Amino acid sequence: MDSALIPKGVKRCSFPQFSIGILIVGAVLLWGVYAMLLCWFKGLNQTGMNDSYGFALWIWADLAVIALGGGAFFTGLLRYIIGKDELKNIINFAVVIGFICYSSALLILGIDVGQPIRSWFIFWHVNVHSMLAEVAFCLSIYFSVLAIEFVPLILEQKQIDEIPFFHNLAHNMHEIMAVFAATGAFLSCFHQGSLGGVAGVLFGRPFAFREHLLVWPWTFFLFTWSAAAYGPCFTILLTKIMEGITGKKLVKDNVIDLLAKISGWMIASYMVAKLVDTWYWATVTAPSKGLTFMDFYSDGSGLYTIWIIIAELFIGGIVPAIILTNKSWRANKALLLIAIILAAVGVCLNRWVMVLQVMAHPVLPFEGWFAYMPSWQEVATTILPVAYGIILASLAYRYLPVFPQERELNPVED
Amino acid sequence: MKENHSNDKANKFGMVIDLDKCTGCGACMVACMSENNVPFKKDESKKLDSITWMHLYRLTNKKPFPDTEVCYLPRPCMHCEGAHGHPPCVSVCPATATDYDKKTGIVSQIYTRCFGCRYCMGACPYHARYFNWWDPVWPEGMENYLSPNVSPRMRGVVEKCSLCFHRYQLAMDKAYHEGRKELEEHEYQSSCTQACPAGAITFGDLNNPHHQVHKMVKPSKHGGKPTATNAFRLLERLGTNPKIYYLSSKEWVRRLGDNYLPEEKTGEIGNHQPKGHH
Amino acid sequence: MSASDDNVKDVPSDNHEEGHGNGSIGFVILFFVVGLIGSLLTGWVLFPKLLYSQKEQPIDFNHQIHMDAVSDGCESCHFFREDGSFSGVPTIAQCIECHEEAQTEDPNEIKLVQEYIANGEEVPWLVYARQPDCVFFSHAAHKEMDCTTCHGDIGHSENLKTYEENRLTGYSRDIWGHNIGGFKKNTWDRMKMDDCAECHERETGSKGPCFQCHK
Amino acid sequence: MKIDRRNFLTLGGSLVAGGVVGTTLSPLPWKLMDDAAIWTQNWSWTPVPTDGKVSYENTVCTLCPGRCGISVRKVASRAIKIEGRKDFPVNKGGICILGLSGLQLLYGPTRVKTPLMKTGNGTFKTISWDEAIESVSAKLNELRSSGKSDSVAFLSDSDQGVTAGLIKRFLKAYGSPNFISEATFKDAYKLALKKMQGIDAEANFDIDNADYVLSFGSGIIEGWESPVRMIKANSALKTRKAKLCQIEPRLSMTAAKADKWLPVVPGTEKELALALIHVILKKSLYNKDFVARNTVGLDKLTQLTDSFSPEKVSGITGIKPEDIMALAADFARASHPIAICGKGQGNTPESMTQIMAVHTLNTLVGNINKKGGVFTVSLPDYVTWDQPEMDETGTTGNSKDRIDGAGKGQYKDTMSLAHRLAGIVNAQGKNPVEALFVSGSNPLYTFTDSIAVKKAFEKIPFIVSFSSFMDETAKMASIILPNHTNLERFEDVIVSTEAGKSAIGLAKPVVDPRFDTKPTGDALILIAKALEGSVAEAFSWESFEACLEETLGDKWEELKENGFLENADSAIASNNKIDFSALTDNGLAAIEGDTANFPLTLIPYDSLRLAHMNIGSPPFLIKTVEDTVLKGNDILVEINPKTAGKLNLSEGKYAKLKTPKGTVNVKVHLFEGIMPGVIAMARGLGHTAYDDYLAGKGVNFNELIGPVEDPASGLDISWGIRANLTKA
Repeated sequence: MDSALIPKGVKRCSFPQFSIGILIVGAVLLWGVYAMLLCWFKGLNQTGMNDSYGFALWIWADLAVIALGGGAFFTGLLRYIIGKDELKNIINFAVVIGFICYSSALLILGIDVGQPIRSWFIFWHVNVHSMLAEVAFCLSIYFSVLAIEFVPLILEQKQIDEIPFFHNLAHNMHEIMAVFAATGAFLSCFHQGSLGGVAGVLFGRPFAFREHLLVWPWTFFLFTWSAAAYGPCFTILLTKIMEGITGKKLVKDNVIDLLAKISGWMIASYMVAKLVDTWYWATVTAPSKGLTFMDFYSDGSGLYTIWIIIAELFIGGIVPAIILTNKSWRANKALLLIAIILAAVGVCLNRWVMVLQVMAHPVLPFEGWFAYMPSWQEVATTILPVAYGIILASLAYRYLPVFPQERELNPVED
Repeated sequence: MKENHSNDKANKFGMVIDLDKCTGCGACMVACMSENNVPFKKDESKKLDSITWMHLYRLTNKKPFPDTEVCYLPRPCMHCEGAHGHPPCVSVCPATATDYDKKTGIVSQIYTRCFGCRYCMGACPYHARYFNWWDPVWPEGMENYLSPNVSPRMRGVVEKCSLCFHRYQLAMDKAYHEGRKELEEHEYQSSCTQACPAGAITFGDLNNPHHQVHKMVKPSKHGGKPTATNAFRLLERLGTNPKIYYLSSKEWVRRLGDNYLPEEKTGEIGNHQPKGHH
Repeated sequence: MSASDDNVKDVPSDNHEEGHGNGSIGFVILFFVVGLIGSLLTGWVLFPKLLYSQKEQPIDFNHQIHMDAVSDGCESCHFFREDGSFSGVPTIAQCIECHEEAQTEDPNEIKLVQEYIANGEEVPWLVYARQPDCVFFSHAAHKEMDCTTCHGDIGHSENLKTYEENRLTGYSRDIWGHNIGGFKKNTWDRMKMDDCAECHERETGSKGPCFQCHK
Repeated sequence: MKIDRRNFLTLGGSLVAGGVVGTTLSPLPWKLMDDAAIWTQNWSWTPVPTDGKVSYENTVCTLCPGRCGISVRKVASRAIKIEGRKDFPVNKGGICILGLSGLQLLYGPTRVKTPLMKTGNGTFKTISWDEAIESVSAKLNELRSSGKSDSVAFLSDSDQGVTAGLIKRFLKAYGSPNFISEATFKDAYKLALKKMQGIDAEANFDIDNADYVLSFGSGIIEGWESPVRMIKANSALKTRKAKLCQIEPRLSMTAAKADKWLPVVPGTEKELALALIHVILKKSLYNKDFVARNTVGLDKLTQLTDSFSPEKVSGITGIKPEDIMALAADFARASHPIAICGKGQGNTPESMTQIMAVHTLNTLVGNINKKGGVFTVSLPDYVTWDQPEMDETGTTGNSKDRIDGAGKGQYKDTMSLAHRLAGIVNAQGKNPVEALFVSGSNPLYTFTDSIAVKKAFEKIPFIVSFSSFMDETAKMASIILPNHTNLERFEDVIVSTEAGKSAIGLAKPVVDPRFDTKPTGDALILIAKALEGSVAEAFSWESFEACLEETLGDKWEELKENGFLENADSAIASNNKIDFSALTDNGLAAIEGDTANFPLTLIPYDSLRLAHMNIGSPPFLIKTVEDTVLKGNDILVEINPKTAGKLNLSEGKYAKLKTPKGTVNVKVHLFEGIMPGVIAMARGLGHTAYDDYLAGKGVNFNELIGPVEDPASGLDISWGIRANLTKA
């Protein structure tokens, strides 16, 4: 039915089968849209947030998708600037994921503010000292960059590609993509960092606060580093999921291996920095505010106890770093899969801790830990981008030549 | 022309709250709500979505019966000075909806500028900032008592104690009208100070050695740490440099005013310089 | 556009050349200019007509006549109260002092007496200088200045001009200023926050803290 | 040129490009952006309060018996803020939370806006004042002509002042002895003074100047007596480094702020007082000179307290003997010691034994009518009208017995026994109350055993309420004749200030009446006039204001001007000797319920953040109520963690609270500051009337408790009840 739109030389599932899948995910999407409209029209009383939990699930989702979407800028950096040419076989997908992640982040931010119709004040009346302003600026500019990076891929769609103008446009854009990749990487360093800075500058919150280097707290650098380190793992993970769903091999092992290796070493180096940071924070910063390390992990509900830092640093950090830096281990499909899943969970957990645990930890000595339970509206609006991402990724995969090696790896028998 | 004004002596308005006298009666809370057009809802028992610029915390010494002790602690906005006028909440605001006034020491909040990102709330360690989760609605007739001196807020924005800045403005109006540029101590008093039946709140200029507040806590020149006995500030060691001081004769109360490592003595903490965005 | 469009089949190459050559460049410029002028006219002429609605004051008011009749200039009617607050637009109670009975045949005065004073109703004046509720302005702090600095020479006007209300914001056109481009020649041409800030910056060395002008 | 697709695109593009450039160079986008910024700040439903001339008007707050001077800030004609009046002798600038919220009552949605009449289907219909007065007087005429004038009763919150005077005068002229007022601990104290000293005097406690305060459960900083004055006095205690010892089973705020808190088994306070007397006498710590000159019956007292040794009383009260001895010594050795009682806010009477024991303590230390002690004063009385001329019906009616049994026999000195009303009406046989008038009181909420009260009110054929608000009682009325609110009317008050002084205060209207309401005094005058004959003749005043002016005479102008008149004609009541032998012991104070089925003791606690008398808490008050008191619509009951552990109850969980009077669902709040075996519940919640900001929240304590009469005074002295708390 839609065969005219499907890239040459690849096989796709039948249109009805595809439609049903999209419809199911579309229903989830609509549920999310409904929740979103509720939040917009009735206000944020629709959420489980409160005055002690001003930042919650949504901000976590924002930070998490941006960290996970970090694969786009880092793979771009490796491909176009460092010159790791093999990565051209995965860069398209990385860009698609990045696009989904960043557009989702912007959407969630649009729901998260109390006065959505005034959200543009962040640009109109900007306070340049605010980490959030830095985030907003870099995020929106980088999103435009991602959109530009996405354009050539769309232009390569079979029907569009037939129009010479677009064909050439795509070609020319590929030529100058290094410029965008460089811009993207530069912007990403700042917005990833400033997202880290969001928590790190809070000198009223000893759990979040970190010492500064120049104008930025340590978390600024840790966030950039971790996004670069963990982002590619997420790209690999989604590639693997894509391969699982389509039942096809889409990217050659050497490409995956290269990316996994780089990611592994990045995580390893990040872990060194993170452990030093944690050690300094636990032994110098926190005690200077009258708090011991264990004060931060004394949540009576059991959620924010020592396990969370073990899970984040050990299970979600050291373990994947060890697996991924070891050639034979990362060659093992199962171990690789475990490593990238743990890594994705690890970075999400880090973002969770830097948002929700910051809020949960009692600042006033006579308070208890704060509890938070998201409302269904928050959950739905957080799932909304996931559904949207699945649909967009599916459409992209079905109609665009996302994986250049697909044809070679899966020759179509006539 | 510039010199005329920039040489004006800066005030630093703040409060000293005597916790020995505070009875927890709640008059300060309502004096504030009534003065500042603070809305109310049908259910205000969810305290984390209940707007109380002035909030009363109930502290206990956690000892079992009959050695239990209880003490209320009124908590307005601390109007932190941080280091050089950088409170925790101001620099984080992405839309410049809040600022620190070096002339009076007051941290503002502009409701019509705020777009409700709530970053400032996360930044404030005192929970002094409140979000309008709901549209404020006054039952029919009650909008009659709203004061024109404070603009009513709308849903989705952050609000907080302004130290009744409009009272400062009105007092200044009177002073200007009478050809003065300075205020007497009694001319500018916050609504809670005025209402407190126990006389537990003292309000004034911490920069002025003749004002009661200065005499009561004897703030140190740098960083404002109180030097008077029994005086303390909430979370002194975070470096927020707040302008609300407390007095308590009870050691357990003063100790609850800050975080301490087990071996540290109450009130004896290093000379931490105020923190802030540089 | 690139020169490599040669595989576009249905466009003859000569036509193609022409399209980018001498013949159509004129059209391109023409269309550009039409678009340019059209949008400039829209923005500068049509837009303000659409943006503002015209409203007439409930009764006309002659400042000049009153100015001649009073001894204390503007402050005769727009005075400071004892507490330093500013009375602003006079209330009917002030009007009654002189206009309990109509003193002239003027239809506006007769309307004032019959419709408002007789019924004890306030005149619903449309205030040209009305600012949003979030704005705090202290007349006392500015009492050294001339009224005209911000309000212009309204004190010698003989009629109240038509009140132009911004359909989007509900405030008078005088706030943004009559010039739709926002250009001002006189200090009283605009009353936006930037105009306050400009003067504050000049006079005090800083725009001032938020609370100086907001409540 | 041929227009094909390509040209079309090119030319269209040019046009758009020109448009974009032109638009950018025009003010349109920039101006629109600016306007949009303003537009997003305009929320049409966010009120914009109007500005105007600011003025301050002084009056007296009459929302509670405290009577503070207030200053109402107005903008043009709107009242926007209530502040304490600095020069008023009671509060000197301070103000309490309820007074501050007064505008929510004035402008709130619970006002009764016009006279209302109950229709057949139970709803109210709006009627005019003429119709209302006509209906009421018709009913009164009917009862009067059928010789049942004494079946009319009038319930009032107070028996002081001109309005109460008019009510009493009305009943007298009409022919009914049934003026019933609500009693507080001060009325009980008054009775005790009568019994001990034979004087008609009011007790005035000079906490303001005492250096040792021994409080038997009085919530000095929680609304006892005059809330603001007492809080100020408490602050003064701190400044003077005077001592406060609080005796009560629960760590109230007063206890928390006291220098010493002695938790006592509830209901055994008087035993403790007797033990203190015992020690003082045994150790000869009393002021011998004073006692010799001013008292009689010391031997009887010694005899009575002989058996109350610290050791024995320790077993009853749970306070160590050495603590009792130390307490007695501290109290007796202080230079200005004062003992006080009246639990919580003191709105309920105490037993005669308790009060006399407290007064005896004050007498023994010689601190009567002295700085820092108890002053016995006769309050200024300016309501000195001639007795009304009575016709035959009036004379007959007045000669009948009161329905509540007060004023004769053993209760001859007791003014009213309001709590008996429900019992009398509900009793078998003929209902003696044909018509009930309720002014300033909300018995359906404030009387103990409120379920029985409701039943009784359903049986009363004709109820007239004068309430300004649609409270529980007004809802049950046949006719409502709404009073102005406190900020719209004149009202004379008598206030006690420090060192035994009194003042007359005048509350006056600070805003024009918002609705078609009338002061109760005016309504009474209109009703009297409509009744004609001798009743009408007794009410010759044109209006309440005229009556007030005439009654206050030469004080009127100054009161109108200043709002108060200090050093009014109060005086130390006569020098009769204090007779210790009046003090007798009736044994342990009984409360309802057996310990087997009800192992716990339920007591109420008062807080300034919850109004629990005739005024329902306005929204601001409810907003300040902690979530350990009220959560959603659930009330929390305080219990010691030890007791809770035994009962398998945990924090915030539902439980079933059962007393002999009723069963309710509550939540549990663990509190270390309450004695094991005792549970406590806040008073002031559980309203069924008023608005959504108050109605339906929590439980009314009065539903769970019934009246307990003090054999010596007949007054309802119930302070608690046995209870059972089980997991829900």
